[in-house]
Amino acid sequence: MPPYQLKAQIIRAETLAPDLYRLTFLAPDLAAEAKPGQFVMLRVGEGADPLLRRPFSIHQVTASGWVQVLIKVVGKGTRLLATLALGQTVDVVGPLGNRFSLHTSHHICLVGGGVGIAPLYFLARELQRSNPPAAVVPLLGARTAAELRPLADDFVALGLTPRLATDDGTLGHHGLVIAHLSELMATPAPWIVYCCGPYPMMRAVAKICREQGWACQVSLETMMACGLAACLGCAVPAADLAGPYKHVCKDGPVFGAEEVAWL
Amino acid sequence: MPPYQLKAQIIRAETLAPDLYRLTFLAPDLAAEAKPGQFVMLRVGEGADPLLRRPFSIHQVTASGWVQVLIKVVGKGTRLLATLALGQTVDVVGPLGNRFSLHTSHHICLVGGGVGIAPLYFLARELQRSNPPAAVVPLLGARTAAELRPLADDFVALGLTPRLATDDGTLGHHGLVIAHLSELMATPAPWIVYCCGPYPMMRAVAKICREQGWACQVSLETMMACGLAACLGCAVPAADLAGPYKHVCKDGPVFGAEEVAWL
Amino acid sequence: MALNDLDLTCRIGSAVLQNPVLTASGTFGYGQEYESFVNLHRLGAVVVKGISLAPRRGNPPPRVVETACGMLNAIGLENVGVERFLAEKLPYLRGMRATVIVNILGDSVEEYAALAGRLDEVAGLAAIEVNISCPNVKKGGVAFGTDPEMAAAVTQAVKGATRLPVIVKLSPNVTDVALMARAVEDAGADAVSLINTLLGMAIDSRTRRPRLANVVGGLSGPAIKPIALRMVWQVAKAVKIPVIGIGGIATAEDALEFLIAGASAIEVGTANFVNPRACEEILAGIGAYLEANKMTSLRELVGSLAI
Amino acid sequence: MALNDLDLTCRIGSAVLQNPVLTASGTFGYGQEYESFVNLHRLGAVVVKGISLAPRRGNPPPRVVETACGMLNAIGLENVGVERFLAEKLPYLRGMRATVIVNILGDSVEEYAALAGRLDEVAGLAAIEVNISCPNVKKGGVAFGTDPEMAAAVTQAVKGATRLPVIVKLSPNVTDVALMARAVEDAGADAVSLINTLLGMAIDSRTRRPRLANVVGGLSGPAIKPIALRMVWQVAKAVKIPVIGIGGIATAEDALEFLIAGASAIEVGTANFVNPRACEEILAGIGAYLEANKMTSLRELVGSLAI
Ligand SMILES: Cc1cc2nc3c(=O)[nH]c(=O)nc-3n(C[C@H](O)[C@H](O)[C@H](O)COP(=O)(O)OP(=O)(O)OC[C@H]3O[C@@H](n4cnc5c(N)ncnc54)[C@H](O)[C@@H]3O)c2cc1C
Ligand SMILES: Cc1cc2nc3c(=O)[nH]c(=O)nc-3n(C[C@H](O)[C@H](O)[C@H](O)COP(=O)(O)OP(=O)(O)OC[C@H]3O[C@@H](n4cnc5c(N)ncnc54)[C@H](O)[C@@H]3O)c2cc1C
Ligand SMILES: Cc1cc2nc3c(=O)[nH]c(=O)nc-3n(C[C@H](O)[C@H](O)[C@H](O)COP(=O)(O)O)c2cc1C
Ligand SMILES: Cc1cc2nc3c(=O)[nH]c(=O)nc-3n(C[C@H](O)[C@H](O)[C@H](O)COP(=O)(O)O)c2cc1C
Ligand code: FES
Ligand code: FES
Repeated sequence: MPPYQLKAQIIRAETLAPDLYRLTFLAPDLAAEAKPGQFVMLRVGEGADPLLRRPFSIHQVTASGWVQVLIKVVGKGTRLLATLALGQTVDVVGPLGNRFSLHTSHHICLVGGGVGIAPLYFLARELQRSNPPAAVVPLLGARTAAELRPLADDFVALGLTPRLATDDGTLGHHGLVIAHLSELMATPAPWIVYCCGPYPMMRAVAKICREQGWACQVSLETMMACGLAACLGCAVPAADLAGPYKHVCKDGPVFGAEEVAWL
Repeated sequence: MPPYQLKAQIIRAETLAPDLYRLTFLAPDLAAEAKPGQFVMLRVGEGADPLLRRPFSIHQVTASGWVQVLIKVVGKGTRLLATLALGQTVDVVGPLGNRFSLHTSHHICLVGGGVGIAPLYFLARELQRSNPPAAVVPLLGARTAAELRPLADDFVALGLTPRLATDDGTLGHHGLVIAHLSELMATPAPWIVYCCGPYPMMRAVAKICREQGWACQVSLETMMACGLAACLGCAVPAADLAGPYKHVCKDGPVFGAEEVAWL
Repeated sequence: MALNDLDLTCRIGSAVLQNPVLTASGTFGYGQEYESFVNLHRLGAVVVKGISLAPRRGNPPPRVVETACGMLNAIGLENVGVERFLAEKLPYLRGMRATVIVNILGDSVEEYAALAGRLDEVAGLAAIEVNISCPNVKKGGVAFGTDPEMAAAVTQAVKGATRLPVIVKLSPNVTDVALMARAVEDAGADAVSLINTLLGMAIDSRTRRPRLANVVGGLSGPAIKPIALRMVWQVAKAVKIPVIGIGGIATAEDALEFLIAGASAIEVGTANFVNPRACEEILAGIGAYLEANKMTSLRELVGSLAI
Repeated sequence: MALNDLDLTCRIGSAVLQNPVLTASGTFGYGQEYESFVNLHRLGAVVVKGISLAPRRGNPPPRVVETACGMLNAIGLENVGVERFLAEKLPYLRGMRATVIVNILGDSVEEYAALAGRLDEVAGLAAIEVNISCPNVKKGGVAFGTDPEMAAAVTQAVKGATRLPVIVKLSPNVTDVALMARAVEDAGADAVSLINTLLGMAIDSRTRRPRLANVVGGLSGPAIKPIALRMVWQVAKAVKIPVIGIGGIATAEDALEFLIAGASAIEVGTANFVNPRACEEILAGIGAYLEANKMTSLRELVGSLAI
């Protein structure tokens, strides 16, 4: 019964860009259950420092039982994970959390920033696999071309045409990926927007969608101690600020943009 | 000015036997100063767990600035050190502590048990290098042949003829290496005995030497937090039980057998 | 060689637990969260997340932050309240045949008593654990658990309101934990459990803001084990009632230290987050140790420290 | 771009330290032990190993044991005694132009006063740090540092015996550390430093014996940092005198947290064992932070926590 816990064999360990890594491990049961939007908790190192597992979106799974995550190095845990090599194992718990809910009848826009692109690729794969919707438009942003290109190429390989943006202008639009969103406004509604990336980006996307009357789903990040709905550490304020908190690991990580407070 | 602290490049990483490793790293200043009996403190891992450095006897140094230690895996720190590989670095502080004092005019016996052989090999090398004494007799013991043979071979390469013993009888005398000591009693005194190994072995050797009137130097082990004479954690009772404690990292690790209490 | 039958039972007041491995409140949800990893009915008991009379929303985020070999939490006692616990959470645990201990918390002596009274009406609970590390609202927010008289008052009130065995969970943020333990023992506690978290803090030097919205939080995990073990040892010497050891227990080795120091049972907390199978592994390890040391009963181990 | 001149000085009573990075007593020997690693005259001060009137041999071994992200020590205050310190250790520190703070300890109020009086006769000391985490032999061994009245009595006696600035080093093993701080402030302390070690314990489950011959010992290292930081924050709010932060500081990042929480200076302890250059690295890191944050004086940073 999911979630599963296992020491998974590392099948592939890739450096995509400085500080951006892709880790593939063998976890057939987990792969079979995983849905776009869900995440895994990876144990870091052997000792008690760092202590807690770290959450990572599932980037893709294969029928052969491979599971892939994208890892952006931001601290000591991600740095240690980046050193994992072929043949080593990684202790993984998952799949965890809810999933993006699919609306294949809509025109679909995927807005991803940085490693926030990770779960959107899984979603795009799923969308393209069964009866593909009329339009799937990925809008992908990152700091620089080196980080964005390898991720964007995977969307191209799915037959999609991502619109790109980089902070430094080395690939696509020079600036925020949100710029591309306004182009959609000229096209026929209804769009549904799936979004994952830095908080300010998601807040801006949520605002535009609200104004346009488009449905919007976001994948949130918080500090997590357990990922299992046990610690209640992953609270985020709900749209009803006086009501109970939402919990990212259980109620999320995917939320309707209107469910949560944008502070 | 010694002691030095540096991140030393690993030059060689050898597995001698299950749980017995030999690590060679580049530390020219340290190598130039090191004397037989001294030790180094190695940092273990990157995080704060394990926290403290671990002490290891200097096994040998070369004119080219290489320093070698023997590592017996007994816990999490030694297990981590055993995974170090060529091209990685190890954070080392040393050389630390005092040295065996040489008496080349005597007949010399080296009694080593297990990784306690480590500093005795350095001593044997030094003895053989300059004007060698009349007799240098290594008595070496270990649990089993697999552990003892690679260490004993190095003494043979120095032109010495070690007498061996193993707990399981797979090499040399079946039993304690001390058995060989009684053979010396038949030969002309004065012998001076340099001893390093498990505490019960050193106590037994100290007793025999006292009875025979032979000089005896032992290299002691204790828990150490600093190795720098700062924490005072490495106390051992002196022969004068009412007097101040001896400190292994500063007053030792080498002591005259008569200086310390054998409890 | 014939295997011995191990007697792992331990007694807490009138309750007999099948083994000494319990979950620590707030680190195991209401049990169901761990159903994929642990056979709930095999545990000594599931101690559920602290329950109050009314539901509580808890503190604003961020609520948790990692520290060296530990973590700080300022969940703020978020919980579903006693009625929803009984209606929505307890039936599942009963269905799984889990031994259930309910951890309770309140703002006032009266609230603790009311909770205990409510739980007394419920069938199938093994015991009540009273979290006294909560601020006493009537006494200006001083924690019940830092004042022997307030702790005794809570204990007495809870005992008066229920026939269930009462475990009082002690705070480590005190000068003399043995004094606190004796105070609640004298007030009628059937057992004490300790330690709750140590008050701690972390600051983000980049923003110069606290890392927890609540500024301070409770430190748990391996970092605190030495302090917890010392307190358990002190308390076990000071009281006659059973002591349940808590604090940084992650392996069977850790659990054994507490049992040897005098704990009759132990609770596993933060370790559940890191290794969701921790409780089962610890239970297996304790059995293996007894067997290897030719002991046939847990009682031979408890308090066996040789000084 | 022009580099700013940074004012890193901090004031402890009448003493002005050139920067806020001090060594914690008992973790840096008498200074000379670190001469290969640290330029002693560059430190804010060298706080030497605790000194008593007569030499002490300390506790039997084992005296130290590692714990998760920390260590326990039960050195038992081994030291050479004040006369040998003055004759054999202090001249070296003077020769190195190190700023010296002498940490003192005693069995009785009288012993503390006698030590302070003896040090008052000595030229060139910057301050006295009074370790009150010692048992009061006349009061049945209760630590001076856990009772506000006893702590105040020691402070008063020391102040009466010396013109040197007096830093009182607080014990964390108390319910209310702010209360202790106020008690010694009222008794005349020029500054407080905290925390000393937390009482802890470890057991070898194989032998079922304590890992320290003294059974209990003091916990130090990164594990205790969250507790230390919380206490420093509480004390800095409660007193007007300078606060020196201690506990688990291993990096500049750690030191900054304490300064932001309100510490005017910090002491580096266990980290010296792990990284003998820790003090120098921390000092460099504090300077870099001030520069990066366009601050020109340490005082802009101290207590800058935004809540
Ligand atoms: C549901 C979910 C999915 C995620 N998916 C991915 C992914 O696919 N790829 C990826 O690279 N990262 C992902 N993250 C973020 C990732 O978990 C953090 O970057 C990681 O935990 C940081 O660990 P660290 O030890 O390197 O950083 P630390 O040294 O612990 O901290 C470094 C910095 O990162 C922040 N941080 C630490 N933990 C988290 C966290 N859980 N969430 C947000 N910020 C944090 C800290 O506040 C600090 O500023 C996801 C997070 C969540 C909650
Ligand atoms: C001067 C000196 C020289 C040494 N030389 C060598 C050497 O050349 N090769 C070698 O393999 N080992 C040597 N040792 C022992 C080595 O330092 C310990 O085995 C090592 O520190 C254990 O670390 P660990 O993390 O693996 O063990 P831990 O997990 O910390 O402990 C495992 C077991 O080892 C014991 N132990 C831990 N530290 C020490 C220590 N410092 N001394 C004695 N027992 C300890 C513990 O009590 C425990 O029972 C030496 C020790 C000293 C003091
Ligand atoms: C996230 C979290 C929530 C907790 N909630 C409660 C609680 O509701 N009631 C309670 O008595 N203790 C609570 N605790 C304290 C634990 O039960 C336990 O006493 C403490 O964490 C020390 O044990 P550990 O180091 O094994 O985690 C909580 C601890 C954590 C980490
Ligand atoms: C081995 C050791 C010896 C110590 N000796 C003393 C002492 O003599 N006097 C004193 O006031 N504090 C002493 N301390 C406490 C430290 O000065 C410091 O307060 C404590 O270790 C916490 O800081 P840290 O976590 O940075 O080590 C000692 C600490 C250690 C680890
Ligand atoms: S991370 Fe623990 S409840 Fe969500
Ligand atoms: S190990 Fe610290 S004084 Fe010897």
